[in-house]
Amino acid sequence: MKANILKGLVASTALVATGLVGLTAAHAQDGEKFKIYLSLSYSGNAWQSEAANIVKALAATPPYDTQVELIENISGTDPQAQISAYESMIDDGADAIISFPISSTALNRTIRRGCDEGVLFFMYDGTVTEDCAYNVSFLSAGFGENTAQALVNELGGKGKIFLSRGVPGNSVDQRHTDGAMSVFNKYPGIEIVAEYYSFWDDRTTQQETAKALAAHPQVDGVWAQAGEFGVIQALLDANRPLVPMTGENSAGFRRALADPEMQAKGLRGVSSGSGPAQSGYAFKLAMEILTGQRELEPQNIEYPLPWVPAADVKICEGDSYTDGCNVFPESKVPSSFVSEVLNPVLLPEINVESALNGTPVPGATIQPLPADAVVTANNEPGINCDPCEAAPDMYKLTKVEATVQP
Amino acid sequence: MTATGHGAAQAVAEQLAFALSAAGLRKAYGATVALEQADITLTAGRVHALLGENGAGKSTLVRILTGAVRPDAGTITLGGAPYAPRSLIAARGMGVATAFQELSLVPNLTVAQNLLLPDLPKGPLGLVSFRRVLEQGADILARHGLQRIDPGAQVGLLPLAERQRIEIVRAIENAARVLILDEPTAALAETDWLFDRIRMVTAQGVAVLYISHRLAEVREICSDATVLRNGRSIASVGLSQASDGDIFEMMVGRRVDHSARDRVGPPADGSTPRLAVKGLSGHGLRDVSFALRPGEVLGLAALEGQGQRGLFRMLAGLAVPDAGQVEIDGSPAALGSPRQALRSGSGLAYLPEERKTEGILAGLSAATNVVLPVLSGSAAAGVITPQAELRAAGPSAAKVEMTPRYLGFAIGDLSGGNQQKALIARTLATGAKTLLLFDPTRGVDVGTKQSIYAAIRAFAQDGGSVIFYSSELPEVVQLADRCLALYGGKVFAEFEGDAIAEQALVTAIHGHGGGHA
Amino acid sequence: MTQKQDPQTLAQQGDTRGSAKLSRDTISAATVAVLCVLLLLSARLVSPALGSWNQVETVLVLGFFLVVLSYGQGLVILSGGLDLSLPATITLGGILATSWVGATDPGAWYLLPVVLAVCGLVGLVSGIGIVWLRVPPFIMTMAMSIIVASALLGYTDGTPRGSAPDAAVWLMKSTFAGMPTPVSVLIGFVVVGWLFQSRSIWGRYLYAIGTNLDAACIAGVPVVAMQILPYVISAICAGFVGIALVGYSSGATLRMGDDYLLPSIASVVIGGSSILGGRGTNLGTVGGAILLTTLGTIISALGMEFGLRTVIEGSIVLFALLLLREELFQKLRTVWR
Amino acid sequence: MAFAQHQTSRRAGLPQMLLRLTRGAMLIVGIYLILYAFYAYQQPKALTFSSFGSLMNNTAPLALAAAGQALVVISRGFDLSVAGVISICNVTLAVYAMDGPGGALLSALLCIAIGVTVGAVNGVLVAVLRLQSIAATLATMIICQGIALVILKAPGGSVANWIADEMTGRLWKTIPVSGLVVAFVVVVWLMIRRSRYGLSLYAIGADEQSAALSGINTRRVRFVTFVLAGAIYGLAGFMLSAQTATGNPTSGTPLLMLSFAAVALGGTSLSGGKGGVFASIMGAAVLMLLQKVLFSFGIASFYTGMFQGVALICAVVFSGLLTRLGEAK
Repeated sequence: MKANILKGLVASTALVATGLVGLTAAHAQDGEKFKIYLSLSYSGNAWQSEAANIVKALAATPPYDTQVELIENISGTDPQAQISAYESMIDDGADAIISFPISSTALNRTIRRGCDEGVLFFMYDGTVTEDCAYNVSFLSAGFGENTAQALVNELGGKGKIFLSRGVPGNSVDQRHTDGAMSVFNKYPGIEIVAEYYSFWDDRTTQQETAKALAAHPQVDGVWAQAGEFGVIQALLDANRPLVPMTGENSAGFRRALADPEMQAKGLRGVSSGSGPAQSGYAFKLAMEILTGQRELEPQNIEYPLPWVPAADVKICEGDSYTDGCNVFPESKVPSSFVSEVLNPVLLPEINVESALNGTPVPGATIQPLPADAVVTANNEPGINCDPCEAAPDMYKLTKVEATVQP
Repeated sequence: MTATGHGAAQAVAEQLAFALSAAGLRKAYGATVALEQADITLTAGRVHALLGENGAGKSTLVRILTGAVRPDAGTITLGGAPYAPRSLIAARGMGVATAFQELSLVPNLTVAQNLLLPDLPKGPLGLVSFRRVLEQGADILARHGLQRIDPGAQVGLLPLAERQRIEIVRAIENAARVLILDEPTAALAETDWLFDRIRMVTAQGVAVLYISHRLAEVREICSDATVLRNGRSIASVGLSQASDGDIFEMMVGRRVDHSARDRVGPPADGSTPRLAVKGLSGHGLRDVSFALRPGEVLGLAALEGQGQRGLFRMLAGLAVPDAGQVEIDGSPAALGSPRQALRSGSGLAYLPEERKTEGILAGLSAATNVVLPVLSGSAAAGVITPQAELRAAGPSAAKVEMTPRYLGFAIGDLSGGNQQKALIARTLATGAKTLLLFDPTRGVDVGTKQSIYAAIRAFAQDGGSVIFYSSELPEVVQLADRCLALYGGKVFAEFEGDAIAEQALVTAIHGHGGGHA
Repeated sequence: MTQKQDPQTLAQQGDTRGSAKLSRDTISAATVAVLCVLLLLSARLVSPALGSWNQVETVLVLGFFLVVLSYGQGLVILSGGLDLSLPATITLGGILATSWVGATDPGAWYLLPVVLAVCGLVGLVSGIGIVWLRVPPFIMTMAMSIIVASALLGYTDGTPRGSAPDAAVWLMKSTFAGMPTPVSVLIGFVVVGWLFQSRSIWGRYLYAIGTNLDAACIAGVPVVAMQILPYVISAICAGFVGIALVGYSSGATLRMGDDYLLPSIASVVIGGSSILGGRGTNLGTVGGAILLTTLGTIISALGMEFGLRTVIEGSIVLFALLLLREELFQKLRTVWR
Repeated sequence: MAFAQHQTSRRAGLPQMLLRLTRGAMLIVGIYLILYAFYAYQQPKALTFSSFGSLMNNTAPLALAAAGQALVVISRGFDLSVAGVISICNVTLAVYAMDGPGGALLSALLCIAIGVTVGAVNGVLVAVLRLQSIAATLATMIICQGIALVILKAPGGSVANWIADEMTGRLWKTIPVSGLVVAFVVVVWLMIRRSRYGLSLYAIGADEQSAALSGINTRRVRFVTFVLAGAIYGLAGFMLSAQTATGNPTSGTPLLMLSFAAVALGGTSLSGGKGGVFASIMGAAVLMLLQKVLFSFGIASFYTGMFQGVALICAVVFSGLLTRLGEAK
């Protein structure tokens, strides 16, 4: 037993010692640069890491490489942990915090405290209702209603459909679904036979779709949020014909839309939805404000809704979206890769390698954002402002028109 | 008796009124019927013995009287009034308290807290007053001659014997009418203190139900006895009218053979000792050396806590010695674990002290329990079936006269005696040539004892070696070829052959007289 | 019965008291199986397509992961422990399968076993920590889970690369003898698992140490090895599930294991095992896993609000627990004597 | 009776001191102070009232969750329903906001009532129906999570301003209110510990059968334990809501595993009968502080988890070693 105790003591001391040595070595500082924190809620899916990678790539691209000290922090899916992380960042003298917020309201008090101390907050994709933060998001651009209308158009106004939703109890999922329902409710011919939660994940989508297929022999279309590639796999697994569907931006889905074999099986639809490019846009905006190139009060900024119907899908030859191509081949990126990460207009200085590895493009320099880049977003109560009035035309269609009447 | 003249008659009248009487008690646990038909009557101021083999239903009867379980049928009266306690506390409220065999003390509380549970004295704010708990606890201990125990000590850290005494004291304190003592001497090396206490409570008119396997004790303190067998009360007798043989017969259902054993002369000294212990120290043992020859049964006699536990645990590979060496068949043995001990040389098989916590594996079948150490031997390519286990366990079980039917049952459902038989069968099944038996018949009835003795003798006759410790000196006298008396962690005296006599052992284990015989 | 009787007559009276015969484990496995069938049949009320053989196949394929996983969890629980590191180990298996092996690597036949071995190593470390450093299983495996997850995050830089090995895709997507391959594999797995747990000496040892570690040690059971073994097996099972999941959905994610921890424990307890160890069968656990999967399928088909679905799911778990209670068993055993 | 060996005399010296150290919360308090020194060395702002206040705010929900969990663990049980109770309380406060001090009091009582209700259900399942606690509370947790989702489908709503501001503020700019709430629970615990119930709690954790045979009503004690724990979870939900100021139907989930980690860090044995509520609260405080320390040292965020995991194992091994050194002669 004594031997055991000794063993344990030695082991634990060694662990602690190596830990502390590592700690002190990691802490080097440079006071000249802007101190910018990148706060992710969690990492672990393609979307989050691509968003982080392009910010890292931008920060390493001249001239930012000499202007910015970028520190990444992953706090987990718990709002409390992100609150704690923000507080540490504020205490540490951050100049700006670029962040994917885990909650639209829980962080408000901390953000307010940071604003008072002169920290700039840039939220991307997700939003907060605190009005001293900048929200850069596509949420107000109408993903739900536009894709729903596109699906209705494909189905000719009637048919049985599945709703593959996101994370239960998440405000983004709710906004998308509300938007979609605003369209579906207009068409009595559209029958929603199954509604399930995919947790924005291919595998879960596939499993949940398989369960729904077991219960419902007939399905004519699928309206899906992220994870859409799982729908296709589940249909193939069950030896069913493919159906018209809408989904987000995974490389797998886009490539399938362009694949003649899949089209022959009946696949049609639109790829739209959330793009990791928002983070790069938010970061560049923050830098332009910090370096005095742009004057902008905190506000809600709309990132344009990506919109790629099947007919427009084009596979790229090179490393970036040139000549109107918008998806990379299987040899370059896995099917879970979120294609809407590059933006030739807003982020011309990065390529697919940046998105995958966080590396800058050799020889590239930061290009200023177009002067008219900033588009103010509509008010969305509880999502990007609170209290506030919703715009009366909140669910108006912007990308597609109703081709069939109810 | 301290009752004086005219008070005596009045006392007798009261006592009779306080008698407890139970009739037709029955209790089944699921399909297992523990008690079929039990009747018993206790008289105030007298000590009544409850006798029976393990599994006869004694514990269940006690639990019913204590209020821990409710009978399925039957009636009980206490002092003439119906008595049907719904809980232990209710029973205590009516003056019936029990000292349990498996001690019911909470290990992480103090002695005083245990004595006063559940109604601890309160201080201001309605909180428990630790000071008053300690005071009252000290008072109680003093009243029963246990001043040496610190009322603030944590119970779990006390030796077993002291815990047993505290258990008894607590029961006495709560027993206004009936005191139930379930195997009160299991962990006590001597009975003087206990019998003093019993005489004190009977003098106050309390009826005592006394449960023990030790007939000598029973005869010393009890006036009447009820015998239980197979869940039925077979008879109630005045102890003065029944011989030991009668009582055994009622308990077991057959005559018990009490013939003196024939000692086989120890083999020639020239042979290599099977087990040689040289200068072993640690865990209460100080520099102990001895040798065990093939075919020899070596008994250890000692009071509680003289290092015998340490000796067995070191030999079994459960404890590491501070110094000394152990040789098996002449070569040094590394005893790192019981598994290693089993596999060193001709093997050491250990029968642990605590049947419940170290012995049986309650949920598994008796057969599995028996063959567990030798599973790899009875398995073909690692696959084992219950039938194969039964077959493999059969021969060993037969050696201890265990009914084959029981082998298929979960061992936890068997009586204590059958559990013990299975554990002895296990040590035999290992094939080890040396058995380390710690109190092989603790809490076991007469019939089972005889079977176990027979098995041990047969084993020695086949050339096996046995070293055993027993808390009962007669057992040592009856079974051992040679005997070591331990005192203070050392071998105080050694006896051989006919020199092993109870009187000599008693003095030796108390550290008097003797020297090396 | 207080009069004195002749000892000879008394001696004739045998032990007439009965004893328990029917094994508790048999009953719980049977109960769970009956519940499964009842659920499937009643599902027809919800939708006519449910309760068909087609749906049974879907349930079995979807249940594949949980069955394999809860077998490992069941062994750990049987030995008196608990394995909270399953989610991270699943992810480890999945990520290594995609990043080391990839779709068409001809070395898959030896690389996949290496992946399983690496997962087993995680279990080995947990087991060693529990036995030698005496960290409670709950804490040790939880810490391992955090450590492995974080190492994977660092290893992948947050983005798992590569695609599913062909072997894994074959495992989940092909059909074999008219049945989906995963179903055939599942049957084989359950049989082997049963042999190991109920008919092998190691299985016996696990029951023994789960029942009473000290007593098992004294009885000569190799307790150190036997305490570590279930964690290794459990980790290998988890790694296997990771590979299978990758084959099923053609890619790994860093959170692919997260949803399986609580169901793996729930399957074991619903299957009638004691969470404290030493009791239970793997057939019960398999039943529990399939019951949970069936339930998920049916509830998902009901098209209810997610909150209500969750409430119903929890209630049915509770119902199963109440049904498998110890007292009820006692009564059943009495009635069926 | 010369032979009777007395082991009751009080042992003194280093081992005894070690034993004392591990019995109480000294060890974990020591670890906390050392960690805080590291933190303050790296981040001088750590010593300001505002920093300490926000750390307390962060710590309070987990500390309370761990306090309730510790009660159940001492009684030799596990309570997974902590996550469910906190979620329900949180969404309830977000949906039915009641402003002002009176509203806050009502809200707190409402949360406690929710906790007590769930605790009572657990109590019945475990104490009366004899289900294994981990299994029974797993089921109640799932049900509670469902109820939380029924009350509030998506994150949103807002908690009353008074609660959000005052419960996370500082009295006289110095004493954090959240700290006072935790301190209140500690005081209540110190009283409970000295009550009959408190002793019974430790007794059933160490040996339920002996406790029953000693006349303790084990069912009642077990039941009360779950109810008390539920009440404390309710408070945890209240404090969490004050901190996040919004509703989130899954807000309790992250606290589930952390509450066990905190209990174990505090040296409370998961096998029952040992440990304490205060030590578990300090365990929670150490966990939260550890995040800050790792942050201040600039650990690459990918590997934060590795440090947390290793720290957890080390702490448990270390306190186990001290205990064993103390118990060995």
